[in-house]
Amino acid sequence: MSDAMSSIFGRLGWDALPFWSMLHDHSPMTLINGVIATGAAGMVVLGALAAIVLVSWLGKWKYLWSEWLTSPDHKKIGIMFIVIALVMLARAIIEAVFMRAQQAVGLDGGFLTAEHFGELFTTHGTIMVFFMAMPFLTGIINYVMPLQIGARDLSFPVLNQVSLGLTAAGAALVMISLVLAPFSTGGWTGYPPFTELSYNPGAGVDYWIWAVTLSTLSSTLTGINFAVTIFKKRAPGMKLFRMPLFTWTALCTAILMIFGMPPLTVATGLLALDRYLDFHMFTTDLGGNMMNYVNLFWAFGHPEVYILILPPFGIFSEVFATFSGKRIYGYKILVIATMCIAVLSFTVWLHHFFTMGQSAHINAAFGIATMLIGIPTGVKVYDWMLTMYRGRIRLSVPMVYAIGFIMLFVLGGMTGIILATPSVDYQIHNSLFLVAHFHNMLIPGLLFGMLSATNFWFPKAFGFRLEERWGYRAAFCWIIGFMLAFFPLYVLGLMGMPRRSVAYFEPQYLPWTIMAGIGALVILCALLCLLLQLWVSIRDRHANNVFVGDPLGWPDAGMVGLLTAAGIQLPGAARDLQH
Amino acid sequence: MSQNNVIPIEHNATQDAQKTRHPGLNLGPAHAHEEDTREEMVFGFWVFMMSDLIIFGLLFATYVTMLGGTAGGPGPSELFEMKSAFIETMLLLASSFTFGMASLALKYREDRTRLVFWLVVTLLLGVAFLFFELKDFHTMFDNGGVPSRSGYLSAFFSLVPLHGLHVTGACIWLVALLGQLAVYGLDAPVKTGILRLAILWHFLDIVWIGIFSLVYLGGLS
Amino acid sequence: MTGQGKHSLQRNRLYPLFASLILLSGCRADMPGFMNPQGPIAQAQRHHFWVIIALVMIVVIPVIIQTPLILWRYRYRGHAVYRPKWDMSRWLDIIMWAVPILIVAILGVYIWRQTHELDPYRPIAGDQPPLEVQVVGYDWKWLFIYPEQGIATLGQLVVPVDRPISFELTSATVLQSFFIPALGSQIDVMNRMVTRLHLEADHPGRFEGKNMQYNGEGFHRQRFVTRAVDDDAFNDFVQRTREQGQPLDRDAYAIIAQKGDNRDVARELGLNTDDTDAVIRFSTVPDGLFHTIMAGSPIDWSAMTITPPQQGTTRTSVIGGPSDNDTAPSSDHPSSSHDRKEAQP
Amino acid sequence: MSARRLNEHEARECKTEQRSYVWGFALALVLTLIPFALVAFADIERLTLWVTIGACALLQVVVHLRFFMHITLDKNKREDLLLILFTVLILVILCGGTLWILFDLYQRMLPNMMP
Repeated sequence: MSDAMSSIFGRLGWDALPFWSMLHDHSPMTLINGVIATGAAGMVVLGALAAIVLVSWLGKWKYLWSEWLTSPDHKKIGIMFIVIALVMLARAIIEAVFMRAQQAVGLDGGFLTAEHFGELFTTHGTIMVFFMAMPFLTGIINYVMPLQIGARDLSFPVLNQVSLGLTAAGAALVMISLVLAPFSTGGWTGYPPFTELSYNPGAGVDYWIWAVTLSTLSSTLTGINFAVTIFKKRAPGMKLFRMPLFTWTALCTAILMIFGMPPLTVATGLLALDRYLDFHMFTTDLGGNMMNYVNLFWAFGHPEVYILILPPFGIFSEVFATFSGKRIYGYKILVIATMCIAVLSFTVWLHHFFTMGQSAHINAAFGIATMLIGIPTGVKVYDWMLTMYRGRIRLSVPMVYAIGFIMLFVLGGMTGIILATPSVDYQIHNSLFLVAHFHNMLIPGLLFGMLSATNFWFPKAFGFRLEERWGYRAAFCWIIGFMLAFFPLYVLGLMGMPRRSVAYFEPQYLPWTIMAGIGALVILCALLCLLLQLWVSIRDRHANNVFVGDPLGWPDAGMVGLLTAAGIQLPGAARDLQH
Repeated sequence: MSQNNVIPIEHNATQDAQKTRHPGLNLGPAHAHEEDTREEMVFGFWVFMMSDLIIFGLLFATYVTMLGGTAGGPGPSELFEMKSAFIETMLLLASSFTFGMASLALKYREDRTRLVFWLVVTLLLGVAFLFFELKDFHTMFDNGGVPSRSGYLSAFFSLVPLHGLHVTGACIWLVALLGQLAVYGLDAPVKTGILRLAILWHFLDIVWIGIFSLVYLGGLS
Repeated sequence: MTGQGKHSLQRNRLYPLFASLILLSGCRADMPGFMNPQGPIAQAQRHHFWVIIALVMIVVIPVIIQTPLILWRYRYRGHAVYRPKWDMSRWLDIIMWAVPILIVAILGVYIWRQTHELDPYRPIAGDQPPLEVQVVGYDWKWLFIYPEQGIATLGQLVVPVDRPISFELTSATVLQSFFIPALGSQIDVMNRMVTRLHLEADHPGRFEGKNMQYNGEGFHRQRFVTRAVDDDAFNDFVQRTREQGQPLDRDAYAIIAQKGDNRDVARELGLNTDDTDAVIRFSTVPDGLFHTIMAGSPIDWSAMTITPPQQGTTRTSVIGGPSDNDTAPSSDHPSSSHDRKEAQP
Repeated sequence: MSARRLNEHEARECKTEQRSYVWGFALALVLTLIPFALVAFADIERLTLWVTIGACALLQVVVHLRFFMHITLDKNKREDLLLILFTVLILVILCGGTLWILFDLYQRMLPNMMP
């Protein structure tokens, strides 16, 4: 009996349940953390139950199964990717709020245990990169790109389903870890030897390895699918240099996925071999060498950064052009700049570990290579400004995100150049300055881009517009919340506060952590505004219908380009966009 | 949605259908229709192979960086045998050639007997390769060359058996294709399957060139 | 801190430009970290920081200023000129590429030079030979071994002012990152590997030191105090440690190697632990301890010579007079060496 | 299930291609035998040996690509050639970078890992 149990549950015991320790240890700290963990687990279980009950009540199981879950249609798969991303986004934001709240009261104390805090920053990072950002952009590319090039579907629809399944499985694993056995505390980077069996025998790192590996495989396959689709399935007349910019960035992202994901597969695979088969790749003993893990991880990690940021670049290119009522400035230059960024992104990964002890000439070479990326990126920013120049700018919701992006992104670029300077990086590496920097790139860059795209293309997908008032509120909450939450982290980083620390002992940090905590609350408001926007839009969908008397539907800029390429005249509003 | 009304999707079927428009292996004039629809499949498989190549490349680089990590355990000169490495190399090279013969049989004659013959020969060579490789590993294990012994051996056992696993997968795929051939005959999916498997097979031979040159010959010299 | 270093001229010119950021960073006088540098390395790093900001501002400022201007001028209901087909200007393109390329070229040369100059492995030139310190990172504490003096400390690093310090670092457990923000660079420490770091303090004082790389639940408590003192006080510290510290023997080492922070070690060693800055001093250290830990081989205590306590003259040449800058340790713990309220020399 | 009859043109093409496979096999065989023979029998300096092995391996990869996988300089194969070349570029960057970084790190902090 016990054999059977152990073969099913392995190392899982009763103590894997989040409230188990609370039952045995009644100290206030354990109680608080137990309540939080149990609440999170409860939300997962209740959320799943609620979804099941709702679908049963509506009698939609058959519909859900045959029309969505088994559908190879790229539009539906895209939407399902985005749904996963939004669910995971909500969870990761709540985790972020907990972390900021902890640090706001974390002057030598706080309410979270170090262990719990470790799980929070690990899941937050892992989710945001692998289960929010990647599915979100995969979903949007999935939906929009085939339409823009005039393809009926992706090249390999079944492969697309497989990708969705892999991502969903990984996301499910991260969710299950809330209920059964805690997640890893090794950070989203999972550096060994801390994540090796000898230092971390629990199931947490295994969760991390499996979730990340599934997501990686999914992204590799997605990348292949996208690249082949763009190369082989363009409609006649859709020459490469007529493709909309979003498709161009999708192509570059796909190439980065194809070549950037394998290093992570290697890194996590070897770590798994270390843990399961007693290999010694990254152990401290018997000739293992953890530096190679760091090297491999970032050989993935840096292309990954550009996987995340290129599609938003494309989205913003379309948004700026559309809402300035004007052609995009310097189309060819933007394309060339995108390709430069894509290739250069493979040459800079060492800047994530300047402090590891390599020679100055290696550090300097990679630092300079990093700055080279700043050149095409800077050109892009100016191209967007010149797109608005001499236009007629309408500040719709997607445009508000785009403006927030352009203003904040250049600041992030500046701190990026600072971090790319090895001599300065020795001071701010691993500090909150770094955390502020990459959030400064990813929130205004990736997240604003995705939200902008959602507002921009939602009518195309569902036939009605997203409500604008709550859209504006969400956008402004995002921008203000971002600034409040992350600008203080720059200061904290300059004062030498390490990232990932649950508490601190310097009273000078306190005002800044409190400010960041308030910012996190504003971001939480932004999340609520997004949900309200969705709810209000669905409620009033008939009033916002865009298909009244317009057979071509909502003409996005890409479609216009496509139709023009195909020599088709557009009626009404669409024609305005052509000029 | 709207795009279906306005966009002609399919490639022009007559447009150089007779020519081989896609690179690498291809079907011949007898397969005009498959030639036209198969292009994406084969190109997609090429891209996948290239992604896989990055994995192998990084494992090669890792292997080189771990050469010093023997931790007092056995090194390449104690573990490797020139003879078996040579036999494995020959088997794989021969199998690449026989698969080429199979491709030819498919391309020009559409000759099922000949095709099956060459495929079976290829399969036997592949299985023989796997047999010798496993025997090699067995000898290594007997001589203390287990992956848990040292970082160097871990690197070896993450590189070479991964190639072996690929060959195993390719052999299974080959058996599956033979089964499909028997049941469905030489229809379009089977043809593209054979083409893709051929790419995989030649690709694995290329990876083996790296392994025997770098791991075995480099270690024994 | 008023700067006295070689870069003070440029700094004075640059700082008014960035008044806003300085305002942001609040009260600078007690700001920890390299914005308030206490050594030449940190000072140079702060200088680089501002130089880079100044150069990058050439690209950033126009975006920040012009975007709102464009938004206003070309608003939908405005009457500004509307050129929907304008999408190319050769001159603008040339400027757009040339300016960043130029900036990156300047930055590239600058970075190449500064990176080599501030390489943590590069010794700092000084009149005196550098002080050798060996650092071992544990879960979750730092052990400082002074090989020349034959002593060791835990939780506190005492260094002489104006004398270069040459660190050799390793870790007894996982990856960590050793960092004294006020003095300069951080550097990773890893088991089985030795990294090098060179720092110097040019003002006396107490500075925070920490680990920057997450290594488990005690990570945030893995801190130490760096005390920069003058030569006399340093010699006195050495002398006092030899006399009053306890030997780093097998038992003490076993306690250090366990998981726990400075306070846990102090408690286990039977020292008074009501202080957050628990400081433990060791009068003797087994020879070659650092390299044994680095290699991960078991420490053979019997085969190692223990530096005899209070006979340090054979190993050091810098013992000064008994001038007492350090406060005396509490009398009921003669072997302990808590100095909680040291007078600043 | 008898073989399809080939017309004259096809027969010629088939012959050419068959010959190309044989050529490829022969070349690959030679390029395999050279390094094995050198390691087994010749007594030459190590560096020269390694360079020879590497050169043979590279040549053999080209032979495989050319004769077995039909990657040529033809225009209709350009896409795959570019794909392969791009992959090689990324491989060179990633593997070269890995070796450069790690051996530098070894030299500075882990000398016993130098092979």
